[in-house]
Amino acid sequence: MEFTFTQDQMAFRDSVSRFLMTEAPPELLREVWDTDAGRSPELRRKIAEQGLTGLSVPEAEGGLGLGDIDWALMTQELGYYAIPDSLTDTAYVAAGILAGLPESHAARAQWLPRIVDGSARIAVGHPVNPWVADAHLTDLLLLPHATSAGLELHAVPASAVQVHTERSIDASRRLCSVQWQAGDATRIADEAAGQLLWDEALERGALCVAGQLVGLAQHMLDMTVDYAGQRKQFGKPIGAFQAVKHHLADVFTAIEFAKPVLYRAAAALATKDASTSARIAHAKLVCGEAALLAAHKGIQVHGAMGYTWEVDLQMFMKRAWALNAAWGDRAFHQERLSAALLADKAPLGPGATFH
Amino acid sequence: MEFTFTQDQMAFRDSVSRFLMTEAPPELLREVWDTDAGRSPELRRKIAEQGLTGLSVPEAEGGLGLGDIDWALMTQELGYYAIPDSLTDTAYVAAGILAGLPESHAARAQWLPRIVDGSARIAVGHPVNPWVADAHLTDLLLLPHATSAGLELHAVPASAVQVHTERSIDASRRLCSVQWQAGDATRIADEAAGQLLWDEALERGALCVAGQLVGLAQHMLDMTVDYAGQRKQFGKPIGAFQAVKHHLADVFTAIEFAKPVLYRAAAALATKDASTSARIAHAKLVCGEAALLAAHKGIQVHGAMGYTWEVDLQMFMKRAWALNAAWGDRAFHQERLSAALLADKAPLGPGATFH
Amino acid sequence: MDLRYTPAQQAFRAEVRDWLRANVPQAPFASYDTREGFEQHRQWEAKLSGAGFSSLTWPKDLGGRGSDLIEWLIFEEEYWSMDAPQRVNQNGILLFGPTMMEFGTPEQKARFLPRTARCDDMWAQGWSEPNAGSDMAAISSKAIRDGDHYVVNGQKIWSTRAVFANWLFGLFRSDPNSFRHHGLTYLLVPLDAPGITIRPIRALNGKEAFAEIFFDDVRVPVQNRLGDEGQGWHVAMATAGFERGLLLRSPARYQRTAQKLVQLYRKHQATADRDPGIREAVNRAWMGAEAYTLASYHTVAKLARGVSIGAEASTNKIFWSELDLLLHETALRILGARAELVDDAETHDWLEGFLFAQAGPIYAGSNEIQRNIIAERVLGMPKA
Amino acid sequence: MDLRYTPAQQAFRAEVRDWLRANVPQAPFASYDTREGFEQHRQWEAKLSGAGFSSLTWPKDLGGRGSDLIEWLIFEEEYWSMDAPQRVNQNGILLFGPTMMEFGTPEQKARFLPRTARCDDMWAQGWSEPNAGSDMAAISSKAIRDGDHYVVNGQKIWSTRAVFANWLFGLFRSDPNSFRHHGLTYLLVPLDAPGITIRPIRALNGKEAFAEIFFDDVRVPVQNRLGDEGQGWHVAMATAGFERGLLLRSPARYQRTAQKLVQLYRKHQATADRDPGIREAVNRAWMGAEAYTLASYHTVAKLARGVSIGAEASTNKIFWSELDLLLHETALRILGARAELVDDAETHDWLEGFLFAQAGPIYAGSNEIQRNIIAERVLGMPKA
Repeated sequence: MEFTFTQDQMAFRDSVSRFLMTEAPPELLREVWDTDAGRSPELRRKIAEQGLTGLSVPEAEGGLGLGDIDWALMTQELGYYAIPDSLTDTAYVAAGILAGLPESHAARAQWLPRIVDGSARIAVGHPVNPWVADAHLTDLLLLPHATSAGLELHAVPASAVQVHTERSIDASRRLCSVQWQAGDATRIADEAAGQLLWDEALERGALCVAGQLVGLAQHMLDMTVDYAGQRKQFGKPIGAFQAVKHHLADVFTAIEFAKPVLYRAAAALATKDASTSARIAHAKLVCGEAALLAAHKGIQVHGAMGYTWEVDLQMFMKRAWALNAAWGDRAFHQERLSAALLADKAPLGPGATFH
Repeated sequence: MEFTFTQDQMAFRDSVSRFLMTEAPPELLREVWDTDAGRSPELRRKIAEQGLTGLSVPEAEGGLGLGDIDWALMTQELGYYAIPDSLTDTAYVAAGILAGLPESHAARAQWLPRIVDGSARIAVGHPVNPWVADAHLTDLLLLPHATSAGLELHAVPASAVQVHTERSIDASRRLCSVQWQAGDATRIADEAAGQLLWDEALERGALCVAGQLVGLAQHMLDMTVDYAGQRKQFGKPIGAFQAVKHHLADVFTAIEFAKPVLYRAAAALATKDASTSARIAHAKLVCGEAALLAAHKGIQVHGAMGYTWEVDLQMFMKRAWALNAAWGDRAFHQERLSAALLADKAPLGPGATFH
Repeated sequence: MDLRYTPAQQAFRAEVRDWLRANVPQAPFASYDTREGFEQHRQWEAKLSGAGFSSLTWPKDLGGRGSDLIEWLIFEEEYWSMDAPQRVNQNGILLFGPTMMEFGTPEQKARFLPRTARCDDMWAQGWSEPNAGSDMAAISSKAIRDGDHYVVNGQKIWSTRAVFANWLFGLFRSDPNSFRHHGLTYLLVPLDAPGITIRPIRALNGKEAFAEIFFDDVRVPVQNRLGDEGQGWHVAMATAGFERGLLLRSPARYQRTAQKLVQLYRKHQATADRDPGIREAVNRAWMGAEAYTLASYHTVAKLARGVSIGAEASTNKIFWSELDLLLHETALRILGARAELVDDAETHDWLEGFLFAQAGPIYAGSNEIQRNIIAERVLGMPKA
Repeated sequence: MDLRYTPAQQAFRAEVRDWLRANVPQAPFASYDTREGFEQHRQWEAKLSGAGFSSLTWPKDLGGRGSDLIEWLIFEEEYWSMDAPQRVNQNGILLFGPTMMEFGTPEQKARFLPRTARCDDMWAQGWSEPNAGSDMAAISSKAIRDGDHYVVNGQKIWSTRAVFANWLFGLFRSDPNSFRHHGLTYLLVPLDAPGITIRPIRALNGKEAFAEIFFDDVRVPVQNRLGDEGQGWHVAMATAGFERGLLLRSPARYQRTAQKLVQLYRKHQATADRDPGIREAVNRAWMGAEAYTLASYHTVAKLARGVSIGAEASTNKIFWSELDLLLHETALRILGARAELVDDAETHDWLEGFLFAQAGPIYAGSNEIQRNIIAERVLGMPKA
């Protein structure tokens, strides 16, 4: 029983953090916000060079063969630096779907190596999301087709879809409605296999967003702590006022108690634990709350500065507000959690945490 | 349109407050807690001498002929001094029921003058309350008897009932289960008339508790302000710490915004407004919240002292916790409020407040 | 306690309603934080003014209607019920006007008040400075007397819609050796004066809702001074009290939002109820809007009886700003994944309102400051 | 990350479970805040001690079992699952024992530790004083050296169950001219010594849960001093760190309560759901208990890796104390009007737990102090 990360995992996290601090500063994020396409091919190339796009692609297909537990650290860093959706959708969610296909499946050989080398973007259209993120500049779309027996999985080239893009409050998000035609040529898994893959993709997508939310919360807290230490009012730094201290302490506490929940959820997904859906619902709810609290207290401590476009806080707040309802809104996850708690013989009490 | 009290009403309120400050200090309340019967005949006599027991008894029957709006002030004072239930049940709720009987009804002549002169205690057994308060030392009980057409109203002498008393966390409360036999001799209103009287009694009982809750909140705030001004920690009064200031300000704000809701509810009841049940539910909910908040912040500011039996705060906290679920718990009033808000063509928007 | 409107009040309500029905524009205006939208709103406000509804509580001879606060509450109820446009001349009507009425010379009143009432002049505020946010007494912009003029140098910030205004009122330090509240002077400055630079500040919603204003040797004639030299703090604070705060945020605004929230919940109840907290939040939001309304009517009645009002300005500020957040957060919870869509017809107003609500707990004295005020001035707690 | 218990851990769990099944008393004890109940609990604790489960993490040769923190978590899970009695020797095991192990002389260890492990000696705390609540450095009770003794005068307060204890450990000012943390000495005082008066303090629930202790020329032998004279603060703080806080409130306690809350909600769901916030509160409470557990396992794993632990003591204190309130408040909301009944079988434990939970945010450093600590020591905010 050892519920923490290895030194290698922590070192990897630190190196990712340093890399993104240098390569993906808020100024780059502002550029992304202002462009139409909204993505930086240059950044994606550098990320691929670091091996990050191949994090969970099996070693046989050129990746690092890591899994959900590693992504629980990775997604926090991606959230901290507000890296846009296309990276995680491609390298984590889509890679997970494709790696779930039989080993001989042609789609694996076709796409997994291209995820690793950063040459392909893949958009994922799970039914829980009303729109497909980043469908406007993707190479491939993984899309569901509902039959009475379940959800088929289709791999659709970008050339075969029509895309309409909606604007989000988070200007780094690119939400698309997609028109397409399901057919034998696009189907890569039938209802039975497809349903399992889509179910797992939901958990992975929700976990991915949970990790980013807690990373966003940490970044907003750090920015707010910096501001409170520098900004003076009534002759002293505002961080000397007890009300400001308590705002900051509340955010810190929320983050500290969200992270272990995230890690337990990632471990559940990695081991296909029966409690996975409840644990991921739990993680999504508390990581979202930490992010909303960090935004609320962050703007309160920043005062009018936090209400401006030019102070970076706003970009992180908006991403937190948007992601909080992505891959299942609060209602969706509350309902999943309730179902698990209220089931007959639900394993709830002491000793059930790791069984 | 004048949504406030007259100078006469305010002066009356002030005189009641001064009277109770002198005659019903916390030491008396402690005595009441420690006795079996739990009531002070001496205090009741003095209250009757002030004319307070006859507040809402019609002038023809020897009372002051005032109504719910005056009680909205009066109940706050009774709450502030934590006057036990038998007074309000007798002088407000039971008096209201009896005064709702036809003018020629014998029960009026028999009981209303005795309410005025303080010689009778009357207990009220509304179905919303699982127990009858103060049934152990009452002269008369007003009890419901359900038929398929509604609730009959029965007036039952104390000698005809069997009473078992339960202990409450608020040791000034005396909650009784009552065994009795409905019969022609006890019935004073049939199902049709009785149902109306019981419905109105519910609103009056809930309003009465709401007023007491806001009075309790005010008393707890006052005690806490006194304590914060005197108690020193780290070399200064704890009231100089911003966290303590904000605790106190939150309670003050909750009280200030609960009172007008209470007054509007009282006016609705007095004029038999169609919105009465929603307004009384609203008042009960927010007055209860103000009281719970005052208790929570009160003990926090008092520190360990607030956790002791010997500091008076505990008596007021416990009474607030108990009354918060009397005459309909939060669930009961939330449901009533929801029903009103979600009804078709519910008058909700601007301009509907006084229509 | 008499909760019936008088016949005169009923007639007033009917008049307002008829006029609004006939005049409220059908097509929505552009945002008043854009130049186009500002001009649309200014013209609408001028039209309101022509009917006597703009500066409702001003005396009739100064361009108002002489209404009491009950009439004001009635007007607001009808106005918000109709979803009529945002009001764009509040700086002039609520902040500048009453101060001018109290401290202006007859010449100043004649010169400024009618033009303000008619929206010929639109006013920006000049209070905050980069290093004096909630601590207004830390103002350092200078106005040094030079003959018949003051020479103004310095910088103001967070001036709402100053990009579109043509006049500014504000406080400047006329005694360079003074501290805190002393040595400040209240000046009226035309924004086209030489030496003024206005730099717009984009708000959370991307609109240029504020501006930073730089003064570089701006010469302001002495006759543009309101009140005596060095008495600026007194002038600014005299009318900064409760009534201004009351008028700034009418309860009808929140009642209308609460009504729409209930409607939104009813429409989406099947999906909303999966989140068990939503219905409670809807109840709470409606109760809050109603409580704020009742507290306003209660306060107005007490004011009419001559009762002096103390902490209500601070409790009101805390209450409406937190209510506004609750209203919009609850709506976005109901809307779920759609809540992030900027252009969605159902989402749009809720999302804009949510962004706007973020400012509530911050501006006009942060809620932390308001809580300090309640604890110190009302409850008698010692200063730290 | 390896979330499987080792075979040794599984065997330990099985052993604990078997022993508890065979030994946990069937009939409930009286409250340990009464003399009768205290004695029942003391005897039970002695029985636990005999099986090595009382001072679980102490070394074997000092009467413990030498367990690591994972075994402690496992033990607590089994213990709370069984609704076994409250633990009455925590002062001795968690506060006194580790300090004695670090600072005691061999003679002192031999004299005190075995008796403490066996519950022959029961310890009261002597920290707080009437004018030194959360500010422990304001201690003014004196212990003045007189030959081979210290002469103790003064007053201690909030000493839990001191009415029933026979020994007290605490801090006293040995240098009457010293200030704050300096000049304090850590003494062990037999509570039957001449000059000691113990006045019980009734708590919220009416029980004599605390005492005030008066010292009137009490002579304490020098060999009862722990550590050096004047070094009392250092001695007291050295083991006041995180691990003690962790052991004080095991996560299993809250998981058990959360489990019962879910059961209570299921039983009363039809009436509870009329209050739309209850189900959300139940979800939130369960999530909180689970998060506290996960955070504890995570911290234990980091400690085992030698990672130094910083603010967790403060965040833990805030988290469990607010969670405990939420758990009990939610249960009372479900119980509605019955929640006030002291003797009701279903209500009783929830109501007692609710009263007890009121102390959580106050004692062992109020939550306001904990938030200051987090902001200042972890986030680097300046002191006021």
